[in-house]
Amino acid sequence: GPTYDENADFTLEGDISIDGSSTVYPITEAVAEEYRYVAPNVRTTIGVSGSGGGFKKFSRGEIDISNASRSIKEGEAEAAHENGIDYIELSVAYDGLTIVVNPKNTWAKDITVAELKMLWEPAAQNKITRWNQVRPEWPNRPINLYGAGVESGTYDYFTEAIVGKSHASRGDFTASEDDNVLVQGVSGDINALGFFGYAYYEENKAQLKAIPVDDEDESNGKGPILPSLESIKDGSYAPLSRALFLYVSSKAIKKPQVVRFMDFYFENAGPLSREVGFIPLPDEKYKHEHEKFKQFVAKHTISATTGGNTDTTKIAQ
Amino acid sequence: MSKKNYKLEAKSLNAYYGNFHALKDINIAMEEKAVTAFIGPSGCGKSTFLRTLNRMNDYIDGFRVEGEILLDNRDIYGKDVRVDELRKEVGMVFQKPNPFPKTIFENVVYGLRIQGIKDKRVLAETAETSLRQTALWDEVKDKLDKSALALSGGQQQRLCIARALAISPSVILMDEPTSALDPISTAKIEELIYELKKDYTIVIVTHNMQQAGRVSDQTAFFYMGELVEFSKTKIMFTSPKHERTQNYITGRFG
Amino acid sequence: MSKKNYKLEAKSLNAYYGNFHALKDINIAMEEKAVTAFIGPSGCGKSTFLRTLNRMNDYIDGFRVEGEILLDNRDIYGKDVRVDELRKEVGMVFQKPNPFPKTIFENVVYGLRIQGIKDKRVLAETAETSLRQTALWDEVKDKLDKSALALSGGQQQRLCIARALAISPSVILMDEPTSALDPISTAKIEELIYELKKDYTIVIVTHNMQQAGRVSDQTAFFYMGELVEFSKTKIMFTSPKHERTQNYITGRFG
Amino acid sequence: MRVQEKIIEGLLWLSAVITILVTVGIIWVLLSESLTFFEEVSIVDFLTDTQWTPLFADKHFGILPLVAGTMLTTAIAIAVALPIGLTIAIYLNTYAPPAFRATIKPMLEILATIPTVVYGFFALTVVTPFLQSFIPNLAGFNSLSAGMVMGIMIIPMISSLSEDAISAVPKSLREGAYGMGATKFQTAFGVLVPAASSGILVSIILAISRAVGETMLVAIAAGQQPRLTANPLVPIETITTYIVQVSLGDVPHGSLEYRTIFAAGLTLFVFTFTLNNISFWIRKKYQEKYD
Amino acid sequence: MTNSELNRLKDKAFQGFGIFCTLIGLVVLAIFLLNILIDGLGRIDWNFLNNLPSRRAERAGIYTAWIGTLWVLVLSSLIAFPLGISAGIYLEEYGKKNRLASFLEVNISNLAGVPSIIYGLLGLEIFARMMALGGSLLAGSLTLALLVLPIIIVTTRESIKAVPRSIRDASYALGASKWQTTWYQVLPASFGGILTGVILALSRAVGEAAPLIVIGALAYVPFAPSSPMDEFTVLPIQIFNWISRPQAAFATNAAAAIIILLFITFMLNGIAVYLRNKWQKKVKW
Ligand SMILES: Nc1ncnc2c1ncn2[C@@H]1O[C@H](COP(=O)(O)OP(=O)(O)OP(=O)(O)O)[C@@H](O)[C@H]1O
Ligand SMILES: Nc1ncnc2c1ncn2[C@@H]1O[C@H](COP(=O)(O)OP(=O)(O)OP(=O)(O)O)[C@@H](O)[C@H]1O
Ligand SMILES: [Mg+2]
Ligand SMILES: [Mg+2]
Ligand SMILES: O=P([O-])([O-])[O-]
Repeated sequence: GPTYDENADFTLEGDISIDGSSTVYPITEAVAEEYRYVAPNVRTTIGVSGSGGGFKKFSRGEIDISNASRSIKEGEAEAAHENGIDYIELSVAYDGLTIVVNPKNTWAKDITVAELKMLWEPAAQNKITRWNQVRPEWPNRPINLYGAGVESGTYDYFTEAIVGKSHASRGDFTASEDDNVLVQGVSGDINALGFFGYAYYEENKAQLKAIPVDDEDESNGKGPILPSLESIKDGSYAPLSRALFLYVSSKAIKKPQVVRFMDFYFENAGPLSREVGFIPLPDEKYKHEHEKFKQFVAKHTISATTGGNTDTTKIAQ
Repeated sequence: MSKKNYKLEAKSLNAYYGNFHALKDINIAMEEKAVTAFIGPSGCGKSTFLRTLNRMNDYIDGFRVEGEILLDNRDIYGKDVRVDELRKEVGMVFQKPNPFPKTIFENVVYGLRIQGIKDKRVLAETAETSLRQTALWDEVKDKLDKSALALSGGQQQRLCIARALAISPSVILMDEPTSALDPISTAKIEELIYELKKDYTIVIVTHNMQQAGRVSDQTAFFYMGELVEFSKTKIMFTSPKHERTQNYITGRFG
Repeated sequence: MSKKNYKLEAKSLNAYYGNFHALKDINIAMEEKAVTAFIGPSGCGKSTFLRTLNRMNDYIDGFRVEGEILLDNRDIYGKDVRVDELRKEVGMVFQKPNPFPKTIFENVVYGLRIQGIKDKRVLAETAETSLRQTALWDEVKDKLDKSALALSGGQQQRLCIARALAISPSVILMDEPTSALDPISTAKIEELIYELKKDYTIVIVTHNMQQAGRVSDQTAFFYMGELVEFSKTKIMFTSPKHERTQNYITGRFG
Repeated sequence: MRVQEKIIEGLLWLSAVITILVTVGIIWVLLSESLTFFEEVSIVDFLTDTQWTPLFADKHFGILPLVAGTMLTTAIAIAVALPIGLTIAIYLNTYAPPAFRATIKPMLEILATIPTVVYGFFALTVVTPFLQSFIPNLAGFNSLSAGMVMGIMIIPMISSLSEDAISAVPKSLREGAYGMGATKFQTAFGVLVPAASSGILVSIILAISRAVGETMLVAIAAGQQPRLTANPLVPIETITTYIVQVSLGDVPHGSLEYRTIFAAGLTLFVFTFTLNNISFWIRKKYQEKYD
Repeated sequence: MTNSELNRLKDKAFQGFGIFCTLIGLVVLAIFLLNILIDGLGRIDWNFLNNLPSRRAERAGIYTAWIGTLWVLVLSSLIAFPLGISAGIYLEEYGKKNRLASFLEVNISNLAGVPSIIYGLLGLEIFARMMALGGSLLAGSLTLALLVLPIIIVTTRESIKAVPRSIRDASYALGASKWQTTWYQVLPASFGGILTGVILALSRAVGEAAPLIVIGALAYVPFAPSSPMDEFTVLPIQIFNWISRPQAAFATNAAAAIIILLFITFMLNGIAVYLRNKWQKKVKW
């Protein structure tokens, strides 16, 4: 059988179910994997339904934690409240949505936001199908698009930032919730152009080529800018950098294994998010988020005390 | 026919395979503890008749009988008759030896096992008795737990007879029991039939006139689904009433 | 044997199926434009011999021949002989009529087609000639484009003969060509054989003594792979040299 | 005793009848979800719209792109498997020595027992890169390599079943042709193949049905982009891949998205059901012909 | 004459082509297996079999996957074998040649041709949703059980059909009932054939991924299931997951897992072939 950490807590038991963003998945996966050595008897499952899919389940109370690459929407929040679920949003890392092409692509050296809009907006469907339609200097060859699936926060964010309207894009591209599929698609297709979270680019640098994006706004850096640790941190990689979140429900924190998991998350998110290719938050920010979480836990333990059964409260106190 | 008590009787028996009229108004009465031989050209209905005697044809789609077959004066096609009980009373031996692919012992006691008898002593005793009756005991007593399929054809056929005897029937039906065997095995089986008729009523179908002559007390000659002639074997073979019988027996046709 | 020129000759022919010695040292010489009948009990090697005459046995695994078969003095098992050419020279008709599941016309011209002949006129003419030769023309001329399978058995067999004639062979081998047919069809085929021998050398295997007597000029009697007797049919049927032949012809065995 | 017999017979009957329940279950599941789907989406759009974008803001529900993707991979697979499979069948039947045939046939059948994810891996990591070395425009996901590998996979279906059919042609026909001086080649194509045509047809139809329903191979190697194209070099999406793709996202029950996979499934089922019934019908008819 | 030469040429050419095609199949198979062996063999070790999934390819193992596969095999066997064998017995021994029987026959032949993903949809709606089993082992096993049912029924029928009439006659003649005859004679005599079919069914089930993905089997299940209600993953899904990861190290893992999967599949098929041969030799009626 597998081996465990020497300080492992074998008394901690039960399930943690996590679902949602594929962008956040690598960090959460890494945390969960390390957590396994600490709490070997806790069963953590992580799904990849995209931020939207995750929120749907989260607001129905089917999962404990939702990975999200965007904030919860009004509708989703309402649904959660209707089901008696209170939640907290916690930032865990920064991401820069990366525009990638095949390494053999010699012509695409940069791209402007306007060009991206022209390429991705709904009107482009079945019309903009060749590289030279985007920029006349580019060769007359087909352009194959790969992008995040519609349940994903990445998709929402990208359409919002580029097209100007959330959830509006052309429909004739390879859309997958699984960013690995996109990486594979772009890395095997000389005519490809795609976008996905920075971590997937970092992990697969050898098979991809990122192209710098120019938002034609001098105020946040001049000319085309590549996503990198610095440009994402300092906000010059606009408009495609963003924060990544975890959502934890008020029901989930009644489970000690979830609380311990979240503690573990904040203790380790910095190095782990770096390891899997994301840009960590500053340390004080992690402390701050952790504190926020602790207060959330405290609040719900107290509200349980006032509103609930006194016997169990005494034990809890 | 006299009001004598017969072991097996058929009264106005007609049998059909679908539309095909295989047995036509058969009337026959067979005596107890005697050997009756059925003879006749191929396809005349001998096997069909034999198999109606223990209702083996029940499973054939479209087969049906009219008339009566009386076993000890009771109609075996009657409503209250249970086929499994009937078959325990009327055993059967087939043309090709058909031992089960099991041990010799399991073959002999199969009939008992399915009756739910589990007592080891009873099983062993019955097996020995039956195998002795068929003169097989000495040949197989050391390999009762060996597969029956390893026996020779003649031994297999005697095993099948032993298997039939083990559930102590009173009638034994045999459908050309020696036609697949060599002359020596055939002789052994004929001998056995001669022994068995002391205790059992035996009906045997045969294509071999000499065999019919040797083993049977009475002979029935069938032709195209009809019972042409039925009489004591000696009489039939020396002075048959019908020309057809005569022709058949002397080998002029069939 | 004299130094006469024969159409077909076998010299010290031995044939084997694996280890089984099917033909034993056959020596025979058949005249041109004559009908030779092969007779003998089942399994004696008639078909085997017939089929070595056009090397139809080539495809049977483990079959091999020793000795020579001369067609017009040329060994058909010689190195430079091509089987397809040989078969065009030596046509064959089988026991069961085996028309291809195609139209009547396509059946007749099949041999020409596979030779690559495409000229419609040639095909049509040959078809008519062959069908006339087999007296089938009037019966089928209005339905040449109908399936050959719709013909009666006798017509099918004549079609198969017509098909063989269409590639103008000089020898025709027939393996019990009428055994699957009714008497009327048989008579027609026998008549046809009689007609054909004006132009062709014919070898026919038959189980029917009367047929051998009626159609053949010479007869060969085989027994257990050996050629027992070969002579003019009239002589063979009236005064056979061997007792076996005598017994077989009069139907005392086989 | 009799009662026990009856009970046992009843249980056995029940087991047999469960197979009907399975069919009923499949049809019911597909139909009931699809009916709700068709309340929202007109069936005319479903059958005629040339775009399939049910997940996007601008929703289109034309199944044609998925059908086209399915047809394309199937056509490529059959284009590979039919000539090769049929040639193998004829070769094994008329040319190859019996001992050779006896060993080769089961060896080829191994091809059909390999799990299809494995073929997907093969298509994606070996065949596509290989093809890209001389078709530079070939995308990483494409129907060409998926179809070709699927063709390899279904070779044994065609070769084995066709060989059986050719063996069943009466020997007399074969001899008739040889007797006329036909070569093996002429005998095979002029007589045997036509005579065995129904059996060969059955094998082809079953192979098509298998190819249409194949999932993991195309999901891995053919792409996830529904588009109405006959171009084998670009990513496409098959009906089966769409179902897998949506399932991987773990669709919430009751959503329109959830129902699209049933509508797609129904389409797939109609195809394979029709094909299977045609082959069953041909088989029945063909058996009667030879009996 | 030229025509005849042409014909012979065609004949020879086709023979060559025939050999070529036969070899293509085998050569592709060989290339394929070789490729996978080269890629993956070095990766297989004790840890690979014993490790939980991991984001780091070198540390990842197939422990949960093969345990899940084992569970699924056992559970779906428990469901499918009794059902399939009973149905086969009914159709061959009991079912009269009536309308129902011929309908059942068409129906089973149809079921055998239904794509596996459709079974997935059935399982999703009936087992996962209506019976609320979710993406559990039980839901997966039920789905696969239905999937292999036609295979089991068909092979059961074939092997029962091969038992000679005379054995049944002998049993009936000794007073055995239909069920006794079936149970004591027909089934033991056809056991080899049935077992062969059952193993072939297992080898089919072991390679299926699509229906399990549809009912919601998860890729990241970092624990071995311990009850039928647990979530699970199986080897083909684990392979699928690794294949879809772009990093080369995961492709190596996929190849290694494929070797294990192929080993299981080939072993099952090998056992089936062995049993078939052994039984054919042993029983000669
Ligand atoms: N299952 C069946 N279905 C239809 N007809 C049958 C069936 N069994 C036998 N028959 C027909 O019934 C007739 C009598 O058959 P039966 O087997 O009783 O003849 P038999 O006298 O025993 O012949 P043999 O000496 O060849 O065993 C035959 O014409 C046979 O074709
Ligand atoms: N393909 C074969 N393989 C092995 N032995 C064969 C083969 N064909 C025929 N034989 C054997 O060769 C012997 C001669 O057979 P052949 O067919 O020539 O006899 P036949 O005289 O034509 O008999 P029939 O009158 O029954 O047609 C027989 O003993 C037969 O069993
Ligand atoms: Mg994403
Ligand atoms: Mg996603
Ligand atoms: O991170 P997403 O999977 O929601 O794009």
